[in-house]
Amino acid sequence: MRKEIRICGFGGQGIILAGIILGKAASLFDENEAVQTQSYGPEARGGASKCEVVIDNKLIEYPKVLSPDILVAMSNEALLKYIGDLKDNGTLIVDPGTTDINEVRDFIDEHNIDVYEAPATMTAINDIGLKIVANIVMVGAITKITKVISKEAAMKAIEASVPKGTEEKNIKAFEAGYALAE
Amino acid sequence: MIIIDENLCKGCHLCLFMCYKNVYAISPELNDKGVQLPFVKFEERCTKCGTCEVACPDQAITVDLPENWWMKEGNDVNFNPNFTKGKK
Amino acid sequence: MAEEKTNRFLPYLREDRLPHIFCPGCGNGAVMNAFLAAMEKAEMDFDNMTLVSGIGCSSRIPGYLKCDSLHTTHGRALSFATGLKIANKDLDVVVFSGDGDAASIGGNHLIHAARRNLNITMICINNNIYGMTGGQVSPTSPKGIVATTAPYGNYDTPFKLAELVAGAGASYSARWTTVEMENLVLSIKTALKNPGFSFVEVVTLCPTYFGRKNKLKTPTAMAAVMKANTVYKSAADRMSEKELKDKVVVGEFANKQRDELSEVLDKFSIDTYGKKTLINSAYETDF
Amino acid sequence: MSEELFIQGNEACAKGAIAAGCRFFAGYPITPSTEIAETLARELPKVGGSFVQMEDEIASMGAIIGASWGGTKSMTATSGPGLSLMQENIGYAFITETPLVIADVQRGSPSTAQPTMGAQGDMMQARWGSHGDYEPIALAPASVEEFFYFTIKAFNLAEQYRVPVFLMADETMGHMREKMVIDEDKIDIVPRKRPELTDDYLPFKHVEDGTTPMPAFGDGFKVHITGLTHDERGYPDTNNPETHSKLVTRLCNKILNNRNEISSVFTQFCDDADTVVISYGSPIRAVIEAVLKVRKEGRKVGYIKVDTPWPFPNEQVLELTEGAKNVIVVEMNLGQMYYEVDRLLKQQNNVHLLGKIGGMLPTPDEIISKIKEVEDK
Repeated sequence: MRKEIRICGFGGQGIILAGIILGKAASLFDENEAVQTQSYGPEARGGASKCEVVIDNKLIEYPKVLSPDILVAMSNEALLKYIGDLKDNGTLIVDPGTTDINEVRDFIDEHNIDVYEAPATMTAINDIGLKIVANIVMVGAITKITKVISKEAAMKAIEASVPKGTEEKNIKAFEAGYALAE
Repeated sequence: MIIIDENLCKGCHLCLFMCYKNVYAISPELNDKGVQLPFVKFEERCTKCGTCEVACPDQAITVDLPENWWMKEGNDVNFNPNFTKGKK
Repeated sequence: MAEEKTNRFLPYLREDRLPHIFCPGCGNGAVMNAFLAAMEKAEMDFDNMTLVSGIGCSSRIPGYLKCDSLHTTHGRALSFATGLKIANKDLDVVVFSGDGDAASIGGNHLIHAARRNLNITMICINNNIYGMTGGQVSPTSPKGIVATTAPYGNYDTPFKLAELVAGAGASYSARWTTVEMENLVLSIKTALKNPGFSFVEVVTLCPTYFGRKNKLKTPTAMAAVMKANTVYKSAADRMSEKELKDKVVVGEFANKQRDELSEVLDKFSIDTYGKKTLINSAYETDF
Repeated sequence: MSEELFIQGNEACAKGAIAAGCRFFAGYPITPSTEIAETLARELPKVGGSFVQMEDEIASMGAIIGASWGGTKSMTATSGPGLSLMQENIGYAFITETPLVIADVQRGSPSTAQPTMGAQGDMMQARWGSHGDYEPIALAPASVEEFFYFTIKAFNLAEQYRVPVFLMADETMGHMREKMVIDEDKIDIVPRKRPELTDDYLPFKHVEDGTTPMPAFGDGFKVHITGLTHDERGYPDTNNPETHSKLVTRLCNKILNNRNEISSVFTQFCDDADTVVISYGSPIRAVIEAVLKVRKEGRKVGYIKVDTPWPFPNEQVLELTEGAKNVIVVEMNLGQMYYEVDRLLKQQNNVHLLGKIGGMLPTPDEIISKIKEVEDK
């Protein structure tokens, strides 16, 4: 069932943490294997950030993502850059607040992509009052839409990954994201 | 009593220079290593300050006295009386 | 006399290696004596001493002293000493170094060791020239002197090491010469007892390379010139730059204690681990 | 007792170091190895160890040699540019037989090149980087769990043979996160042997297996350690040809005579293979994926995963490739271990190189097309 997931956006959005949560949930709390890799530029904030997770029910040899089954884009630049790698019939999740889906409409139609819009940034600001939890909101949406990880595993992984004392806020963000994709 | 180890001495003659009382003199003869050894010419002048012992780069000089300035406990300023500190 | 008297420094030396390789009149042997005398005066345990040195004539000193010693790569002695002292904070670590070793290739390690303020005593034997490689110009060579790589006279301005190290944050820094042993011994004693990075620069003679090239043919002639050029810091403070030309300013340039690194590390360890950092843990399996 | 974690390779290395008994780290920040230093800076004070950030890599290397003689297992972590700076002191560690571990998380090279991309360009630098003759040990982990256990193994080998040991990882390995299981029963620590304080103790004695127990400074042995050619007592003896050849030959032989004990490989499908793919470190994961795929197509292809690039597992590789027509070396450089394999095997196999630079892992498809190109030629 090898599933390749690529999450991309700006540096500083918590893209890498979102990937770590997916990997942790799959490998430690679901009965699966996961490998998470990343690439980043020299700038700590504002540059392009990309995080990749491979989830499989058997041992993973090749750790990198070649053509993702699931692409999660949290910036327009990243969407345009990586949309071309997405598999036919793949899943695309975008944050409509930071991306413009119309620019890639042709590709979506041509390759029969499933598109979901999860306004993670706006939800984070309006529902939680914290822009920085947008990544956790997105994890909620990914969990609900793709089912690559279970909801219970995702929540355990979030509790194990976020700074102490912020668990409650983050779980709330996750629930908000999970609800977005109803 | 001052002992000079002939095997260790390399003949730099700094002992002559360092001695405040001009105790040493240079031997006119060469030893078998080709070194003109210093010798103690005026032992009666020696104040047993021990400076030559420390200054000898080759550990060749032994000043046979326990009351050298460096041996006195807890008394850092027990210098050679000829040594003046901090004055030009 | 019943018993035969031997030189008081010989019991500390590896006698099977004597006489040492230093040239006649070289200050290294005298500094070695001064260090031993200072160590006696400071009532330090010689068995607990570990010596570290780099490359150069002066760096051969630890090889002649009968204690644990590390003769390392050129310029890097302070970094080895840093690791040694932090690994075993009970050791008394002393670094012997030359001017080229400490100020040229090891200049960065020198200022960082001073900044870090780890309890190490460094004795830098400054003969103003590279002796071991045959008389090349060094970063402390006075302007105008002749060396094999400065055949028309040195055109660079020399480092003032004791001032440099004091500026970099050492808790003790001093400069003395080998023509007045008393102050040197007392200064090394202060340095050994000072808890923090202590630096003693000893301006010394290199009759073989420095003297010969600069018309000072004998050790005593060099010593006489050095003695005549020595100025105490208190006097130098009142002198003009012109008057200070070619003079060696001696005295203490820093003597002010501050936080010492190994104690800071031990404190971290006590706070998080419950006791001081482990010593000799390589021999254990139980962690 | 076992523990499951989802962590980065670099963090696993740091955890391995602590499990192995490393209690001193000196380093200088450099991408992509920095997480090793960061983790140890956080963890070492909790276990009675010390961390110090030095002014550069030269000083870091010096500090860990000093700490090792101070009686503490010590390590540093760096990447290519830092390893270049360390080389002089690495040579010093070899001639003075100082046990220590150097983790090299390799990045695009030469020079500053690609700080955030993976490569395996330092393999020959680990072997020949310092001047003169010496025999290093280098381990190449290929998973996060292996990075943990290889770090422990590196410390054990360092203590056993009194030699610096390299951990040759790469950026992919260092930053990749996956599940690892720490099984305490699988952790075996080799402590340093303490010599007996006798009158005839010689710190550099010429002994049968090549290593003499090593004292710590302050133990009362009063050893003189020098980078000059030294006799058995440790005293410099620089002009005697015999002392030098005896010393350096022993330094090399203590590794070479134990080559089979030190080196190890992992292999599959080599018994019947027409083509054997040899790789090490993270590219081996693409190789395994590729080999599994082409075997499904009916091609007889096997692989050898070299765990110890240095000393190269000569005998195992010769034996495993005996029946094969072709050998392909896959690595992330333009041919480094390839030359080692070619030197070893050119009499019995055709040796080919799949060298990929640029920072990305070779993909299984690239390896498959190389296998097909070689076999169908």
